[in-house]
Parts: sequence; structure tokens; C-alpha cells
Amino acid sequence: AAKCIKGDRKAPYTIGWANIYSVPTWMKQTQGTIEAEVETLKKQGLVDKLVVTDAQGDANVQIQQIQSMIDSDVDAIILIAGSSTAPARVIADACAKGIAIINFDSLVDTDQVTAKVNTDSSQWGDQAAKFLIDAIGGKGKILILNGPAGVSVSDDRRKGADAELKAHPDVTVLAETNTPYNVAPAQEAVTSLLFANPEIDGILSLGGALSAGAVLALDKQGRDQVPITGENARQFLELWKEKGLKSWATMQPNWLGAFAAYTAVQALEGKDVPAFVKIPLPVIDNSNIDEYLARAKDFPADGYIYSPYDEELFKKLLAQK
Amino acid sequence: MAPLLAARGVSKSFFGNPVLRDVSIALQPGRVHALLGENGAGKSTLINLLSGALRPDGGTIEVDGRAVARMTPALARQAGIAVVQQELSLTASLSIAENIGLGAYPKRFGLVDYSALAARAKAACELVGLHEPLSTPVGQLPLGRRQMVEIAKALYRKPRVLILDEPTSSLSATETKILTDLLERLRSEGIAILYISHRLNEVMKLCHHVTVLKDGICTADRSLEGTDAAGLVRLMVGRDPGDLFPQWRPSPSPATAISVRDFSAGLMRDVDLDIRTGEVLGIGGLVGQGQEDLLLGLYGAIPARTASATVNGAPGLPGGVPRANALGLAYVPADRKREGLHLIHTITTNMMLPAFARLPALKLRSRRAERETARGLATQLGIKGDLARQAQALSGGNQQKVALAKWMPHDPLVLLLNDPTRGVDVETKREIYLMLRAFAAAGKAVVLLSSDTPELVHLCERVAVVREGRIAAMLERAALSEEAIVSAAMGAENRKVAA
Amino acid sequence: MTGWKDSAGGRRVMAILSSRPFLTVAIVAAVWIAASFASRGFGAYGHLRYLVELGAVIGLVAAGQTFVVIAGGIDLSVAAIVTVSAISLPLLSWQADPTGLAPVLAVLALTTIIGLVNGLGVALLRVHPMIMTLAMATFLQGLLIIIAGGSAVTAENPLVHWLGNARPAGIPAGVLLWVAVSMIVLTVMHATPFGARIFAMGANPLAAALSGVPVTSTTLAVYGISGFTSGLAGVLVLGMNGQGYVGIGDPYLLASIAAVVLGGTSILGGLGTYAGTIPGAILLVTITALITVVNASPGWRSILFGSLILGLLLLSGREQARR
Amino acid sequence: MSTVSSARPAGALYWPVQARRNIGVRSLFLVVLAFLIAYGFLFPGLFSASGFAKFTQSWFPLALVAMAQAILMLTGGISLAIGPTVSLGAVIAATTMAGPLGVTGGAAAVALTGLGIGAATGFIVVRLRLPAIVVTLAGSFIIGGAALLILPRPGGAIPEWLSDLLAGDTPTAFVLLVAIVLLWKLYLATPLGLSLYAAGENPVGAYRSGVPVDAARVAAYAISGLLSTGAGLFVAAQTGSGDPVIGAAFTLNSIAAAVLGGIGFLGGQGTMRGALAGSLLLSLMISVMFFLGFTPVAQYVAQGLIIIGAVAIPQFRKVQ
Ligand SMILES: Nc1ncnc2c1ncn2[C@@H]1O[C@H](COP(=O)(O)OP(=O)(O)OP(=O)(O)O)[C@@H](O)[C@H]1O
Ligand SMILES: Nc1ncnc2c1ncn2[C@@H]1O[C@H](COP(=O)(O)OP(=O)(O)OP(=O)(O)O)[C@@H](O)[C@H]1O
Ligand SMILES: [Mg+2]
Ligand SMILES: [Mg+2]
Repeated sequence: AAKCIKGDRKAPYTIGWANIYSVPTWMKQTQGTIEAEVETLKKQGLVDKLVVTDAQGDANVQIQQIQSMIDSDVDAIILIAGSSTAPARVIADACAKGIAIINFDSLVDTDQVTAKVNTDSSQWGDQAAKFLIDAIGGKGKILILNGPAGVSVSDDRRKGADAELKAHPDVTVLAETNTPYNVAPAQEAVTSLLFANPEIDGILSLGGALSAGAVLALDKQGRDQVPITGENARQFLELWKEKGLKSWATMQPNWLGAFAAYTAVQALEGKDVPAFVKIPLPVIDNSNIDEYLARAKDFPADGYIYSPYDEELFKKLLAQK
Repeated sequence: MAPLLAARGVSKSFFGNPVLRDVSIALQPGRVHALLGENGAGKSTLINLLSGALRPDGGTIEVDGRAVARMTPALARQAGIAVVQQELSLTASLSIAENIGLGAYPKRFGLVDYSALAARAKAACELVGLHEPLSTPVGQLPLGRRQMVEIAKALYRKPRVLILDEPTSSLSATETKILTDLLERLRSEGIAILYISHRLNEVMKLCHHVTVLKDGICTADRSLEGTDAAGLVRLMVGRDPGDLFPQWRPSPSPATAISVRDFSAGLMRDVDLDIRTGEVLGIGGLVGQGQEDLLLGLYGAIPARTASATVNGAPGLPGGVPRANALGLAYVPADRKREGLHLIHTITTNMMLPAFARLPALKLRSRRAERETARGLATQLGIKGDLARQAQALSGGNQQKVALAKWMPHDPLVLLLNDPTRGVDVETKREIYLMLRAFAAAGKAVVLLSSDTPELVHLCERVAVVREGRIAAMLERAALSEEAIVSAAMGAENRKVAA
Repeated sequence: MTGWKDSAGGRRVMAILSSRPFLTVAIVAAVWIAASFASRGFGAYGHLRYLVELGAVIGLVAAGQTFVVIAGGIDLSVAAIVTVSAISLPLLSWQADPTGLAPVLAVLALTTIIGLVNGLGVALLRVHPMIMTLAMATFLQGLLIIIAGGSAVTAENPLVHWLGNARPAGIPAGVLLWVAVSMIVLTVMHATPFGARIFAMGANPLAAALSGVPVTSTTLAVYGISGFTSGLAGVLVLGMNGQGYVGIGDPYLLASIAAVVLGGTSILGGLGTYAGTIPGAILLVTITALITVVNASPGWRSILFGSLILGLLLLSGREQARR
Repeated sequence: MSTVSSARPAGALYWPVQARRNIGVRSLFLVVLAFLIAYGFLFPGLFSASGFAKFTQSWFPLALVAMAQAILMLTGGISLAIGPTVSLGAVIAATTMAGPLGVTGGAAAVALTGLGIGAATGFIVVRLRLPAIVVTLAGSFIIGGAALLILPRPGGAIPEWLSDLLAGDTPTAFVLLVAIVLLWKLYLATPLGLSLYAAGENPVGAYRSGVPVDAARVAAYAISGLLSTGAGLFVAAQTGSGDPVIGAAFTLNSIAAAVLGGIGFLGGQGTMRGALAGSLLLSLMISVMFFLGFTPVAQYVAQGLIIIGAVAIPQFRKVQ
């Protein structure tokens, strides 16, 4: 059996979904995929209840809520961690109690989990840097936009870009900035940077809605658009099309949530699941952006257009070694 | 013999305005020294210099005949100087005992020694006749009792020099008696006492020596031997005084302004009361029997119930302050700092507030008109000071005048006054009394809650004496005397009625 | 020679020169001049214009906040209200109204009502303003879960777009809006009885009530105003970003409070002016912009930001002693 | 012993004073008690040693920051830097304790940092007469920046035994909390501690009475800093590591807990027991709502209602 699993849990299972913050749109969409998956599993008689908590962004509250899940003896916990270190101990407790734990998106530095499910943040940064350096012809001046400081995901993505940047000494980093993964602060920061730096050849944006903010800033200041990296935020993809950008985007698929729920049940059912399921980073470029935009109306205006998924995909992902 | 505490030629100015000029004073052991002067003459400033709360611009402070380089509150305490400020230094959330010991707690192992504190605080309380449990938070005490705590706090420190700044202004007659007896005893034990008061009969009874300040200059420093009250006033104002109380004349054809039946509010229970136009109705009694709740209930500031009521012709109680104002009621609180004034705002703004409260919310203000109104009021009531300054820079008496003045432009039909002459100098008192009588003569009603019994006797048509939340006696003009009020307040009247 | 300082006019000039709003303006100017030497492009007209435009959003939120703080309260729900405004406006973009005014008015009505509910809690339930508005912010989070992402409509509102992007006579429409709001706010605050009541309530609520100030309705109005200006800020920020999102209002909570206090308004209530908040808001965006272009690690940038605020506060911020 | 009137022994002053201070927070106590009972009912495991241990562990850091905020508010101050100070405490603990300094050295470093930051803040606020709210707002960026410099991303480590001691299955946190409350009572029984109230409510009067007002206020800031970094140390132990932004939510929560507990903004109003009850309510609420099966939307709405209710209900009673 998989890690943390003890034989005495029987279907239908109760799944706890320890969300860190349910208000942001990305989280809402993710929750949507989890709920849809749970509905499916309910029909199969495998799940009877989904318990949802919302830590309101506070890692300490999340610990308390996971503790409550342990206390109420849920069968599985799926979680996005509010801190890459903080929940480690409570998760180890849960694991010791035989609760299946599937950690996705923001990961915890502990191996006391059934499985971790995520894309590779470091690869994220590396590929983004590759594209950008390519797009500006191997030399030039760039800005780097990154998510909040002190958080593992943004730090990993940034570190992932380091090797490429080092390998190209002709690429000068004019400035780096950290803001929340949101449009307004990114737009603000980039505008200031635009004034301070008359020549900019490219923008290495490491996620979320940062890219949309940067594009808006260039547009509003009447500057020519430059090559830029990004994620599958709907606003960014629409701007990309509208402005004819030279861009590349990847994504953190929202269906990681659905997949985590699926994996939890598989593990509880006695299947072996890999300790780490690496989700390949889907790439959006000019070749397939239209496919994404064609589905745009199914997604919230400030949401993320994620790639399609189904059980086949999940099975394939679980089967990989 | 060297004076225990003395000031030699001290001067002090605030923002360039001289408040004290070359003033000297010497406090001798075993003597009660009066410090007199009109509001704003500089009395409080002088004691602040003596006690180290303020530093003089020039001159020296001497303790036991030796000049002190730099007087501070800490040094003053070490030298055995204690100051009774008017409820200024108390902390509402601390208990009586904790307040009394504040800044000088007895210690054991570095901790406050609560048993020693209790014993010493109790002794101090007994001296001033405070019998509330020592654990009572001071915030729950009425003003007069707080004043007694403040005095007990000074005594707790076993002072050699005791300075009292208007200690009696919020005390009832009984409490005043306790205090004067106490001071007499302390004096005989060799303590030097500096006593500030605007109640001249107290000064006459108690004090032996007087220093008079006028506009920051010492105009007299002499023995009180052979001086009468009129002489004192002459020293203070520099001319012959008139009678303190105006001639009483019956007002014409009274009608009912306010009438309540079975009225209850706060401590007050089942009150039947008619307030007539053209009269000054006094409210007397020991402090804290519910008198204030009666006024506040009528004014709509605290919830009140009544069987039936009419207020200036309208049925029912106002139920809220704006409505009460609209019905022509105005209220002047006793605790001017907390309830009457906006200390951080200018005097002009303070005076205009009732107008702001009733004008249409978005009508444009006219600063010029406001300044003129304020200037008019200041002249009318003799308020000294730059009207564009914050109200907290005014001396206590002048603050009181501002609290009263702000209602004048609104020509209220009924004035509810809560101890309006507290801390007010004799001249101003006279002016206020004249105003009140004139007000009544103009066919309006005045309700005067006062702790100053002579005031009630000389000004009022009738006095309602309140005891334990009920009107214990309603004394008509013919029956008015200080003795009658005091005995009704103590419950003597009740027994007579019951018998 | 006693000099002109002692003449009446001279004294007034001195009073203005030493007032907090003026000091804050002077500091903003000094920071701008220093920054334009230190950092290329900082002094460019376009950049300053952009900073003022950013300041407009903070300034609008801080307008309501100034009223509330002067009245002796505080509004911790402004960020959530900005977000609610920016999120719900696209949901309302109905076709019938070609100008886009109707949905904007509807959203402003909504946010004003939210503010009024804050006021009700503070005035009638006597809940501490901090608790009431914090609880309101929590409520609104719940509301956002329900309404956010509920529809795929983008903000195709012409009025909103105009506000966020147009530059009549070279001046951003948002700045014009801010100027208009500022003039109204300053007038209401300093030239009407309503304004005087607010100052009185903040300085001494008990004395104000006993002087006949209608405390309940004034409190309601103050929080209503805060809801309204936050809603307006939400509309503006929506226009500037072309898209609302959850969290769009988050930066404005601390920023509005900081702008108010940097502008010299006492957090204890009763003293202050919006005239100080205006440069306070611009000062904040200026410092933020300055920090952005400094190339340092996040930790150092944060330290620099805090030190700058502290340093500027030392220049201007002595709190008046009060009893 | 002599007269009847002095029948109440003088030594019995301390307890009546304490009892009087409960009056303002009685209804909050009732609300908290109701929640505790509900919690015990929904989750009987609470009464086991480890259940109780976990429960106090999740409350403990919030209790400390509520105290840290309350002590400032009692002096008429406030801090917006509590959260970053907690983070700083956590990263210092996580970078020193498993290193050369060891647990003792690390704890000393944490304590000294807290005291130092607090005293410095207090000095700026008190001696330079700057408004506490902006000073601490600026301080929050400086302190938060320092935490990021020490630990740019979550990491570090706390010795396993310490984590187990503080946040294992034994109620050490509860014992610690009791000890801290006793220390607080002890401090309040010192002249300097008792002056807090006077210095907060009536600084001028207190000064004239000989209270070292400035010292009392600076000391309050120092103690507040110590409590905050202490909370950070505990969080680090609880999580076994450091996180430079772990404390972010504590700033607002500490204020909410203190105000909920009846601490006023003008200084001198309220009691520490109220602030503790406020923090307990905030913490309990989370678990109780979980066991009642609330959805996130319901959690937000209920949380708002509970907070308002806990403050408004006593008001209603007062009016009637
Ligand atoms: N801190 C201050 N700032 C400005 N002016 C002040 C200050 N303190 C006192 N004054 C002014 O100094 C004068 C003297 O004030 P002081 O309080 O000494 O008068 P007083 O004799 O005690 O009056 P009262 O009888 O009303 O108590 C007043 O005009 C007052 O306005
Ligand atoms: N703004 C101020 N700042 C500092 N000290 C002041 C200020 N205003 C007044 N004072 C000083 O404090 C003293 C005491 O103030 P307070 O208002 O109690 O006057 P007071 O005359 O003693 O009043 P009362 O007679 O009612 O006791 C004032 O007389 C003055 O010397
Ligand atoms: Mg005086
Ligand atoms: Mg006086």
C-alpha cells in the first residue's frame, strides 16, 4: 500500500480539503474541479463527504484545521500548504494516524505524505527563461517579475531561471520586483520600472496575473510590447491575442485539485501511488493559444483557462514512474 | 523660621503671554495660606511651579529656605509636597486604593504590598470620610467622591506641605465640613497648607494669610486678620464689590414649562415634578443621590420612563438630545472637561457647537459670523483668552464660562444647569447669578443643580432636595434656608413627614 | 524690528507653513526632486502624472477613511469594499444603458449601503469600529466567494473604461475625479456644520452628544461616505486595470490608514484634515515607486521602505500631546 | 482588630480588586464558555491529554500576541508590527537553535531580539512623540525585511526534542501559558506594572503623581516585543522550522482579540484576562465551525456574526 495508508479504512470515504484561502479565483476554480471529481467518486460509491476548510491565508489556522480533520478522523486530506514548512508536523501526525494525504500545488517539506502532486517550479522558471532569452536573441535588457518574497513557489521559479540567465552573460537584468500574483501591483511596479529604464527588451514574468499587469503597463505608457512569459490567466491570454504578443505561457492546472482527490481515493483503495507525481508543464504558444481562447467563455474573466482533463489522464499520470 | 516652601520672584509665560510676573509666596508651617484671584489670574500655574509640574521662566523655588535648582514632581514629593489637583491625577480603571497609592506604593519583594497599601489607604480614606470599599474603581465614583479620593491621595503621602486647588468646588456641604475640620487639624500638626478657592466664606473661616493674584501680578500678601469678605473681593477685583447674590424678585405669572409624573431615570424613581416658567428651581441634596440623572433624563441624554409628561407644550419626554434642544432645553454639565468641552478644539468652535448641531448639515459655514458670535459671547461672559486657542489652554473657571456661553445664542426656554458656578470666581459668579435671574424674569425656566447651598437659598423659588433617588422635600421660597436644605438632605425631613 | 511674523497676515502665513499638510507637500516635493536626481526617469512628467493617478485610488479610499478617523473611528473594511465594487460592477453591465452610468450608480449605492451597515453596527449596536468593520470585511469575503468568477462578463463599461484610461487635456480622468472629490470633501469637512459635528464627535463624543450633535445619524453618514468613496475607488481601479479580481482592493487598507496618518490626522480622532491626506497618498505611491526601481533583495527593499516612512515621519509627524 | 468598622482585614484588598475587574468581561467569558462547552460536546477527544494539548497549542501563539497587543493598548499605544515580529522570532529560532548557538543560545537570541525591537519602538514612540500606528507600520516593513534577510524562504530547523516538548502530546503549552499569565500578574503587582493603567489613561496626572510614565510605556513595548518573538519561537517549534512570513495574520488577529476582550484604544481600559478570552474565542471559533461542518462561505459569515455578537450582546444588556 501507499505511504500513510492503513488497511482499516473502508469506502465510502470522507475527504478533507484543507484549502489555504478559498477567495482567490484560482482557488475557486480549483475547488470547482475538486467538487466535480468528488461528485463522480460519490456516484461510484467511493466517497460520501467532502469537508472543506478555509484558512483565510493563515498557515497557523491551516495547521489548526488539519488538526481538526485529524480529530474528526477523515480518511484523506488533500491540501495546498500555506507554508512550505509550517504544516509538516501536523501532517506527519495525520500520516501516523493512517490518513491519506495528498499535497498539491504548494508543497510541504516533509515526506510523511501519501503523495505530492505538482508541476516542477524550477522547470517552470527554466523553460520561461529559455523562451525569453531565445525570443530576445540571446542578449538584451530584461525585467524580472516575481511573486511574493519569502514563499517557496516564487523562490523556486526564480531559482529555476538562474542557470539560463548565468549561461547568457549578455542578458542584463535591469531590475527585479516581488509583488502579489495580481494585475494591479504588477502594473504599478512595471510602470515605475519603465520610466527608470528607457530600454527594455523582454520581461521574465514568473506567473499569475503579473504578465497581464506588465502588458497593460507597456500599453498604457505607449511603449512597444516586448517578449514576455506568463501563465494561463485569461486576461493575459486575451491581451496576448489582442496585442499580438511574442509570448509563451505555461500553467499550474486547476485540475491538480481533482487529481489529488482522485489519487487520495486510489491510495485508500489500496493502489500504490508514486510519492511524487510530476505533472508535465503544458505549454501555450502561438500554435495553440486559439484553442485556449476558444474555451475562454467557460472560465471566469479573472480566472485561468486550464487544459482539459479526464480520468484517462489521471490514470496515465498515476502510472508514470 | 524659614518657610517650608516658597517661590521668589517667579515668572511664567505661555506662547509669549505672561501668566505670572515676579510673584513671590511663602508657605509657613502651621498656617493655612489662601491663594485668591479671578479665573485665569495664574493660581494653578503658580502651584504647578511650586510642585515642579511646570518650570518657571525666571525666579526660584525654595524648599526649607534653600533654592532648588530644578524642581520636578519627583523632587517635590521627596520634599513632602503634595498637591490636590481637581480630579486630574486619577485613573478611572484603578481602584480607590491603587489610585491613592499611585506613584508611592508600599513594596515588598519588589511587588506592591497590597495589605500595607490597604491599611495606609484606609487610614487616609477615614481622614476624609470615604467609606466606599477600597476596591471600587474610581471611574464608578461621582465627581465629589473622586475629589475626596484625590485629597486622600495627597494625605497618604504624609505631606509637610499640602496644596489644594479648589478642593471644595465639587463637594457638598457635609463633605466640605469634613475637609475644613481636617485641614484645621493638619494645620495644628504643623503642616503648611496652601488653599485655593473661590468660596470666600470658606477662606474666611479657614485661612490666616492670603496672597492675591491679579492678571499674574501679586497684589496682596498679608494676614487675613481683620479682613472681611468684601475686603477680600476688593483685593481681588480692585474695586468695591456688589452683593454676590442679586435681589430676589418674584417672577410674573408662572406657567408650566415641564411637567412629569412617575418619572424614572438612572437612580431617580417615581418623580412627580412641575417646572414653571419664570422660576429658578433648585436641586439640592448630598452628592450622588440621583440629581444628575434627573437632569439627564429630562434632557434625553439617558433613557427615562414616565407615566405622562409635557415639555414646553409638547407631550412626552424628548427622548434624545437633538429633540430636547429643539424643544428649547439646554444642558450645562458639571464635568466640563469630560462632558462639556472639546479641549483640543478652539474656544470659538466650542462655543459654536450647538449651532453646528442644529444647522442644516450641508449649509456653508461663515467663519466671520462664527468669530463675531464668539467674540460677543466672550465679552458678555468676560471670557479671557485668544478665542482661536484650544480650550484646554483656558483656566478652569473660564472653561466653565465657555460651557455655559455656547447655549446663549439659542435662547433656550429651559436651562438645565449642573453646578454651573463650580470653580468660578466671585465676579463671574455674580454675573452668572444675574444672568440666571434675568433669564427667569424673562419668563423662562432654570433648573439649578448645585452643591453650593447658599446659592440655592438665595437664587431659587423652590428647591427640590433629592435623597436616594427620590425628591425627599420640595422647599418653597418661604421655607428656604441652608439648615432646611441640609436637614432634608440628611433625611430629617423624611422622618418628620413620617411621624 | 519685530518683523512681519508678528503681523496678522504674517502669522497666518507662518501657520500655513508650519501646518502638517504643508509639511507633507514639502516632503513630497523634496522626495520627488531627490528621486529625479537619483533615478533616471523619475522626474519625467509622465511618471509624476502616473504617480498622481495611482495616488488617486488611495486618495479616494482615504477620503472616506479620513472622515471616519476624524470622527473617532476606523474603517478596516475599505479593502473588501474596493474589491466588492470592482468585482460586482462587471456583473451589472447591462445593455440598456449606453453610458454605463447606471451600473456604476448601482454599485456605488451598494457600497454606500455596506458602509451604512458598518455605521449601524457602530452607532446602534455600539460595536467597536475596528471590530465592526473587521467583521464586515470577513462578511464581504464570504460574499466574494459567491459572486467572484460567477460570470465571464468583462468590464465593458464605457464610463469605467473612460475613467481608467481617458486623459482629457492631458490629465488622467481618475485624477480629475480625485480633484473633484477632494474639493467636495474639503468643503464638507471644513465649511459645513456636518464637518464640524464630525470633528466634535471625534474629539469628545460625550460632549458632542450633550451639545445636541445627532451622533447616530452622523456616524451612519461617516461610514456611508467611507463606503461610497471606497466604491468609487473600486470603479476607478477597475477602469485602470481593465479587469477586477479578488484581492484588487487589498493594498488599500494599510495605504489608506497610512495616508491619513502621514497627512497629520490624529488616529485618536478629532484633529486633522483631508488636505494632509492628499499629499500623504502621493507620498506613499512615490516611496513605493522609488523602492521598486532600487535593485536590492526583497528583504532590503522592505527595510528601505520602512526606514523611509519612519524618516519622513520624523520630519513631520510629532503627535500633539493631549490630555 | 479593634473597631468593628475595620472588620474587613486590610490584606483582603488584592482579591476584591481582581474580582471587580471581571465585571467588564463577564459576558465575553460566558460566550467563550459556551463555545468551550460546544467544542467539548462536538469533540469529546478534547478531554484526553493529547486532545487538550493540541487544542492549547493552536491557541497559544494567538494568546501571546493578544497579550503583546493588549499591553500596548493599555498604555494607549498599538502595534502593526506584531506579525512580522512573530516571523522574525520564528526565523531566528529556526536558524540558531539547530546551529552553534543551541537551544539556550537561540532562545536568548530570540528573547533579546524581541526586547530590543520592542524597546527601540517604544523609545521612538514615547521619546520622539510619534504616532505609534505609523511608527509600527514602518517598523513592520523593517522587521519583515530583516526576517527575509535571515531566511529568504521557509527553512531552518528546530531540534526535534524541543518541538516534541512544546508541541507534542503533552500540555506543555498550557503550562507555559499559565506561567506567563502568572508572570503578568506578578508584573502588574509591581509598581511599574500597575502604573501601566495610569500611564495609559491619564499620563499627565500619572506624571504629576510621580509615576515614571515614559519608563512604564517603554517597558510595555519591550515586553510586547518579547511576547511577540516568543510566539514566533513557539510557532517555529510547533512547525519544526522557520518561515519568514508565517506571522502575517497575527497583526490583525492580535488587535481583534484585544478589542474583542474589551481593551480600549485610548489607554488604561480593559484587562489582560479579557484579551486572553478574546483570543480564545477567535481560536475556538475555527474549530467549532469545523465540527459544525460549515462551508467556507458559512465560515466567513458566521465568523463575522460571532465577533459582532460577542461585542454587541453585552451592549444590549447594558441598555436594558
Ligand atoms: N499650558 C498653557 N498654555 C497656554 N495658556 C495657559 C496654559 N496654562 C495656563 N494658561 C493661561 O494662563 C492663565 C492662568 O491660568 P491658571 O490656570 O493659572 O489660572 P487660575 O488662576 O488657576 O484660574 P481659575 O481660577 O480659573 O482656576 C490663563 O489665562 C490660562 O489661559
Ligand atoms: N494645553 C496645555 N498644556 C499643558 N498644560 C496646560 C494646558 N492647558 C492648561 N495647562 C495647565 O494645567 C493647569 C491645570 O489645568 P486645569 O484646566 O485643571 O486648570 P485649573 O485652573 O486648575 O482648573 P480647575 O480650577 O477646574 O481645577 C492649567 O492651569 C495650566 O497651567
Ligand atoms: Mg486654576
Ligand atoms: Mg481653576
